[in-house]
Amino acid sequence: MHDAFAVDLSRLYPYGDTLNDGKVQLSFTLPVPADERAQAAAAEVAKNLGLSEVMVALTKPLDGQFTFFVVYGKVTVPVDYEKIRVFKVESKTRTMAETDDLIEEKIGRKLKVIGAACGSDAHTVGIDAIMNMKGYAGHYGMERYRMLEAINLGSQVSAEELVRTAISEKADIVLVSQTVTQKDAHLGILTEIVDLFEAEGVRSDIVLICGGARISHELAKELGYDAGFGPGYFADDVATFAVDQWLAKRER
Amino acid sequence: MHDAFAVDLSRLYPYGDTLNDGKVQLSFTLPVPADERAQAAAAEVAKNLGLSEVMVALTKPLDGQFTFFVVYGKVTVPVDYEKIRVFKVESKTRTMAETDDLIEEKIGRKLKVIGAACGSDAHTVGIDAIMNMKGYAGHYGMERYRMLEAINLGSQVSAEELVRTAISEKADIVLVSQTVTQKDAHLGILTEIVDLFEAEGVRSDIVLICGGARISHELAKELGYDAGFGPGYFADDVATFAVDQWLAKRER
Amino acid sequence: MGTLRLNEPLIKRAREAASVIARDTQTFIDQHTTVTVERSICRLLGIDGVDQHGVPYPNVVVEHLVERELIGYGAFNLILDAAAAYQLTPQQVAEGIADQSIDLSHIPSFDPLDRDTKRQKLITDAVSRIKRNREFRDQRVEELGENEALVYVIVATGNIYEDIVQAKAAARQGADVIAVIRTTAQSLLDYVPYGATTEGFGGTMATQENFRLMRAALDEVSTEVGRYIRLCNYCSGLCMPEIAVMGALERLDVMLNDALYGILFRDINMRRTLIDQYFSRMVNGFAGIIISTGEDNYLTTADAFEEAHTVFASQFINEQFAKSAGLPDEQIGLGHAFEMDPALESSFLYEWAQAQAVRQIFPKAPLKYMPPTKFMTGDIFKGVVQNTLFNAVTTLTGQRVHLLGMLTEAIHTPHIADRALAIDNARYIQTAFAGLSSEIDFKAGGRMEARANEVLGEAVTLLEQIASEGLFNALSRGTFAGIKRRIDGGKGLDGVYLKRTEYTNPFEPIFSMKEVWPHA
Amino acid sequence: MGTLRLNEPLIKRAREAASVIARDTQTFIDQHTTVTVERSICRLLGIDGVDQHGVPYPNVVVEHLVERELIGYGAFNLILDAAAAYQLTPQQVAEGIADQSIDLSHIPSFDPLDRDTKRQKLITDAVSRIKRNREFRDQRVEELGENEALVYVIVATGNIYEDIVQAKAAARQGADVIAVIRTTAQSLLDYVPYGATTEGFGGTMATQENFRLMRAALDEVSTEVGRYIRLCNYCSGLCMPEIAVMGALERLDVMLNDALYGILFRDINMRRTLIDQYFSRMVNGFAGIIISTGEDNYLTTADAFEEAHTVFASQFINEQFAKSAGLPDEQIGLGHAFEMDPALESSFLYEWAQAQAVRQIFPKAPLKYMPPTKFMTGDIFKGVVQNTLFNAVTTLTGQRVHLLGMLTEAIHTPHIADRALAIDNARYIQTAFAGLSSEIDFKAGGRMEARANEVLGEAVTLLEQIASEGLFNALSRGTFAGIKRRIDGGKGLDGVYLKRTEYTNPFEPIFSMKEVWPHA
Ligand code: B12
Ligand code: B12
Ligand SMILES: Cc1ncc(COP(=O)(O)O)c(C=O)c1O
Ligand SMILES: Cc1ncc(COP(=O)(O)O)c(C=O)c1O
Repeated sequence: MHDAFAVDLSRLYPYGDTLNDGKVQLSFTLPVPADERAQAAAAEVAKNLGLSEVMVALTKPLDGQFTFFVVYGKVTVPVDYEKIRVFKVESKTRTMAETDDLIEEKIGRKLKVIGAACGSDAHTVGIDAIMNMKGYAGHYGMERYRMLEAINLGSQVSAEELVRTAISEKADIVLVSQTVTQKDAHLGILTEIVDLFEAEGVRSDIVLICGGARISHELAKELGYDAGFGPGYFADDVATFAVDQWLAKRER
Repeated sequence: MHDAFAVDLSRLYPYGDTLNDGKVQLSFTLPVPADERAQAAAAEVAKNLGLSEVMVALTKPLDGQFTFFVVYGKVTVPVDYEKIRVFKVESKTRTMAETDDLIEEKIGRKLKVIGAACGSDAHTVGIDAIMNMKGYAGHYGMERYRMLEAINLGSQVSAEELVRTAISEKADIVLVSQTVTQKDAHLGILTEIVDLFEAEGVRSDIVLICGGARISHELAKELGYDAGFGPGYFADDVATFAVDQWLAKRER
Repeated sequence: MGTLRLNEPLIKRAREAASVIARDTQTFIDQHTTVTVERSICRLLGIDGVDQHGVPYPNVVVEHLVERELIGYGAFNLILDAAAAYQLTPQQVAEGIADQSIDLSHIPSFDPLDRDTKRQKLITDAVSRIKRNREFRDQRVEELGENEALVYVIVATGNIYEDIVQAKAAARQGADVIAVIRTTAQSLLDYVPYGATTEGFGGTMATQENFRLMRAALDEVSTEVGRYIRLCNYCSGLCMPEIAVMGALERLDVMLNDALYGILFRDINMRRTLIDQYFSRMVNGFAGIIISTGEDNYLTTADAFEEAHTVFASQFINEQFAKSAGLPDEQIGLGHAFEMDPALESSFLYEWAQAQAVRQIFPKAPLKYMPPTKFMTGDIFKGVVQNTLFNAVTTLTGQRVHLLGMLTEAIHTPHIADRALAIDNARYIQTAFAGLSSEIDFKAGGRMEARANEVLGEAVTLLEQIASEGLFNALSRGTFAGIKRRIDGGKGLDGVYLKRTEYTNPFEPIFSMKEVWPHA
Repeated sequence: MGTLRLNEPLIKRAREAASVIARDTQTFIDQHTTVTVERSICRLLGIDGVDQHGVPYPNVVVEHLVERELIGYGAFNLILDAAAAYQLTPQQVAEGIADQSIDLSHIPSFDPLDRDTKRQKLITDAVSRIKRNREFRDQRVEELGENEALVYVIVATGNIYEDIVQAKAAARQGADVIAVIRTTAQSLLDYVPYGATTEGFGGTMATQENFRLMRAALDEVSTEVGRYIRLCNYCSGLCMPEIAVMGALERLDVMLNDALYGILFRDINMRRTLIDQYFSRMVNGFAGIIISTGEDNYLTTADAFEEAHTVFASQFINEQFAKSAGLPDEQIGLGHAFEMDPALESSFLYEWAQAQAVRQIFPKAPLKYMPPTKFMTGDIFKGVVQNTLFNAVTTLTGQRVHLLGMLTEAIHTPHIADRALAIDNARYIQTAFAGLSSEIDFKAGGRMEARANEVLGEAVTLLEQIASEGLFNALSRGTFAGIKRRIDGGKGLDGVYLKRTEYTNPFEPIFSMKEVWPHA
């Protein structure tokens, strides 16, 4: 795979300028004044992380009470890359036309999609990217799909409102966007939505998907969603997965 | 010492935006293609360092075979700052006038200083900063001292030449600058100089000091120098230490 | 300084259209009051604190008025009546309402002369406290001096005490303005929380005590660093005017206050917001507080290149609303932002042209220029480049309030070092670029001029259309940031009430400088 | 593009003085040869490899000539005589000298006609190999195209194989020129090491095999990325002309080659260097290699603001020396740098003015512009800002060879990601600034013009003084970078020899284009 050397994937190290040199860069602040002692403390932070060849490249006073450091060091514990299993959405993305044709052929009617930024979250750009006609970064949104009927409820939508609307509109697919994750702000609302769908007894009728800048597929599955999409995914990826999942649900 | 909270110095953690949140930033490259698996491997590198709440903020393909990551995480092992003892040059820096007066009064003659960038090192800006009349960053160099006679041999000076000149000129203080430290390029020449002075039996007659961007006092002492000065030190610091040391040697 | 040759007649038309828009809306505003306007009057009268259920007394009083359908008379009148009748302070009146010992629909008779004295005293107390704050600020700025461009950073830990640590650190590093970001969704609360707070998501509660603590900390550090450090918070959401009052009482210096932000970005009912912003701006104006408007938000939502004209249009509207609330140009801090996609060819030209045009169109405004946020990513190193370019444009065009970009914008609210690095970046550019703008002329008829005039032309078209259809209709069509809001949709419409003819708010004429106080 | 109104008469005077300086020195140069010039001729004749003691055959031959005091005749003559006498190839002659079977002071008689044929063939072989390389390069550039500004990065791992990995990665990320930095102090070796090497300090050995390996790798990646990727190395130190020959044979594209660098920064004897650079530049010129000069080094050593005029002065001198070696303007890549202290007020103005002036004074030169290094610190985030400003000036002034700054400059030779981040930074600026320089005029009579003309004036004064005292004396006074060098001091003077009247170097007239080859 590599030009000039064979990487041992079972013992993978960071690469600075030499295979397996393990070099990493670190920066952090300590709440102590900038002096030799602070610098030594910074080196110790790095050593406690198991780094060797620690070099404190910057010791910068912030305000007299805090000191900022840039540190370089060498990772000594390898990663077994071969053993890494990732949670990822496995479908191979279809184009809009392909998905539309598939729905037409296999389902024969439009699927209804309902989406919103929920709870106190007012970040709409992410959900708009997935749903709006014009899409994002050159990727059209679901409103442009011939065989999807996309309803975007906007932002700050409560769990009750979302679930109520999904039920009354007989949604096939529900999309939940969460952007604010500071202090785990997203966990409560995401859980609440799943619980409400369960309580209403409709969880298994719908494909339930969440997304956002700091949402991973792994986390989504854990919380009871069918999938989770972070940055770099667009309507086509989401539609592909959602339709596959819808069909799979019908099989069962 | 702090405005609003008491830092527990025996259990010191990095500070992101909350006391003891332990937040650090990390960046490194792995020699694998950028995908979910690489990202998981990056998270594992961070976890292997003992970091918790690991967040891979950037997974950036470099050339198809390498991937660059920016990661944030939380340090969980504190540093006992109270126990940290640092090697540092203890003298309180005198001004040029103070040092000159001290030499005049206590020694009654000019001290002779010889300096050079040694071995294959051609970086002169550091030694010039300490020695040249005009100094560096607003700090005058030793040539401006009334009671120092400063001879700057320039760069690429071999150990033999330095030692020979120091002896023939009857130097009181010898300054060695080393800038290139890649692959420990500096260790050989620094050791050779000490060994030669020892072999000539004059080590104890001179104050021997080294310096450079990546030279610490700790390292200098280890190698047999009286002191080591890194960035942020200027002629006044070095002269203060050197004269004190010279006087201390005479006592003995 | 090099200038762009802008199409002056277009600028004139834009201002005229905006003034029509503001005037039309004003008719509606003048007829109404809201729960929070009335609560803000309670606060001006010294009503503060919470009852045994934790409900703020201003809410207790105004809910009482609403229940009894008395709100159309204005809280001021009724509180004063009760104060005169019971010989109580407004605070005691509020407490009486809370423990149900007082019912404002049944106030005993009182001595009208005594009421007048009380009236005079209550107004004087409130007004002079705010005046004193203003004078104190002016004096400190005079004594300590200030930077030409005000470097503005945010703190947002959620914990006011932690915020203070970071705010002081930032001031020592060189910041001039500290903005305490509010916790997510506080703006949807129809009350203002009380006391010092230590928990928040992506920001800290705006409470009067938090304002006080931070202002005190900044006063301390101002003396230490020898610069007057300004404090900023958000005059927005369902409690706009109350927060304006809190800011006036606690000597905040800058407040975000936008006529349209709450409607578009918090789905607050448009009627409610427009009424609220009117009184809140009067308070801001009288308190000598610089307001900042939120046009930057359009560009974080819609495309910054394509929607540039909506920024101009909204700035003209915000300007006119501010003027009708009595704000002088020097306090109207119109907002704009550096938010074009870094992948866009020649983006720097367009950003520079836009920032320069705004500078020229609103020459006296203490413009607030916002850094890149939307296209910031986890690539913190690229983020530094984006911020550097932003700092360059800010410095080249002499923006007054220079809001700093954080290299970790896409990741978390700023860590202490993020802020320090941002300040270093900005100060470095200010030093390196010192004097540069006077060395540069824009090519006559070049791309930068063409771009600025084109955007201006689009803004005029938009403004004239809004003027003809009315602001409410325009907002319901999705004019700004592509967001559509129904006239009777959104939060807070139930807090809007028609004024009765007996309605009084004695602070309005004073704050809007239509009346001189104390009366001669 | 906006231009500075420079004082044209001053530019003229500067060129005249520089040409006097070069002409005076040329007299001395023409009378002498050096060991490395002779070794480079050996290499042109195909002598390569090392003897059993690891000594390169070119050194074996030339030491033999020195010992026998034959070097004044020129290696070419004697090798050819021996080749004719023994009917051997030059390589075999060298091997014969090594095993002592041949002594060039006792060459048997030979057929002069045969010698002539051999002469013709050996010259043709060498010249046509170099010509083919040049044509191949031209063709590939034609086929693949190239960027206007050549983004230049270094690799410096010490291990040629690791260098290759990184060079290819850099090309894929967008680099146009890859420079392989040499290991510390190779320049002080009076021989060129042999074969592929895997160890070095802060750089990799310059060997012919390393050149070949890297060139092959870059050819591969050129096809892959659809751009011709240039290879650069250092034509400097005690083996300048030999390395030039190696570069010509292995199709390097850019070589650092400065008339004064070795004297000032490696303490190589000035006579030695000036002779060596002359022939090395002829080789570079004929091979179609762009040379880069090292004025940037003055600014890393002395203060960039105060010593700016020494850069101009040295550029004029380097230009004249290059011209006398037959280099066309299009291959004279004069160097300069962005090295002012970031703490200096208005530094960006001065840097921009200087870079713009250099661009205008040497309009055809493929200028090499060097990034900030000296004031880079362990603050890698500030480093990104410094590099961004540098990239801005580079782009605004249309520099041809855009050497990228590394955020870790103060720490280590670049890691793979450092380079990628640098390329991203540069490409971002190129995109964002596209077209900007045509939108900007410099204020007539402003600070930038004044600064450029002032520095130019100082340069003229300096050049005229050097012209009057002679270059050797000027160097011994510490004219450049504050470094003083004695005329007979430094390394390598013992390798300088007077030419005898019989001396021949048949490549000189061909490489300097004074003679057309093959002869009609
Ligand atoms: C734009 C923006 C705003 C705008 C929002 C405008 C709007 N109409 O959306 C405004 C200015 C209003 C705003 C306000 C706030 N913001 Co904000 N904001 C941002 C910003 C700059 C960009 C976000 C964005 O639009 N990205 C572009 C979109 C396309 O990316 P995306 O959301 O990741 O979406 C992609 C994927 O994630 C996925 N996806 C997203 N949703 C979904 C849903 C589904 C179902 C699927 C399948 C996929 C999917 O698809 C998209 C395309 O690939 C970020 C910083 C940054 N650069 O990331 C901060 C940021 C998100 N904001 C933040 C904060 C704290 C706030 C506030 C809370 C601040 C405050 N205290 O006032 C407020 C309050 C908002 C609220 N109540 O929620 C923080 C969040 C910190 C954290 N980790 O929690 C950030 C990171 C900034 C920071 N560093 O502090 N913000
Ligand atoms: C300027 C410079 C050069 C100039 C030197 C010009 C000159 N006349 O000195 C030139 C261009 C010639 C050069 C060449 C090389 N350089 Co260089 N260079 C630098 C650079 C940019 C700045 C160094 C500097 O002058 N700093 C300013 C001075 C004032 O700081 P300082 O030396 O730390 O000195 C202070 C203290 O340390 C102390 N001090 C220093 N010496 C002494 C001595 C005593 C006795 C005392 C008491 C105190 C003291 O006092 C000073 C004031 O506080 C650094 C990168 C950087 N920004 O640091 C690279 C750098 C040092 N160079 C480097 C390299 C690799 C080289 C080369 C080997 C590259 C090559 N392969 O060709 C060559 C070879 C040089 C050789 N043979 O030694 C590397 C070293 C990597 C490493 N960790 O080993 C660096 C870090 C760049 C990099 N990232 O690759 N370089
Ligand atoms: C004009 C304006 N007001 C207020 C806010 C703060 O939002 P909230 O009202 O939700 O606290 C912002 C945020 O960016 C803003 O731009
Ligand atoms: C013109 C020039 N030549 C050569 C070099 C390389 O140095 P050395 O000759 O020691 O390899 C440099 C380094 O910066 C340079 O600028």
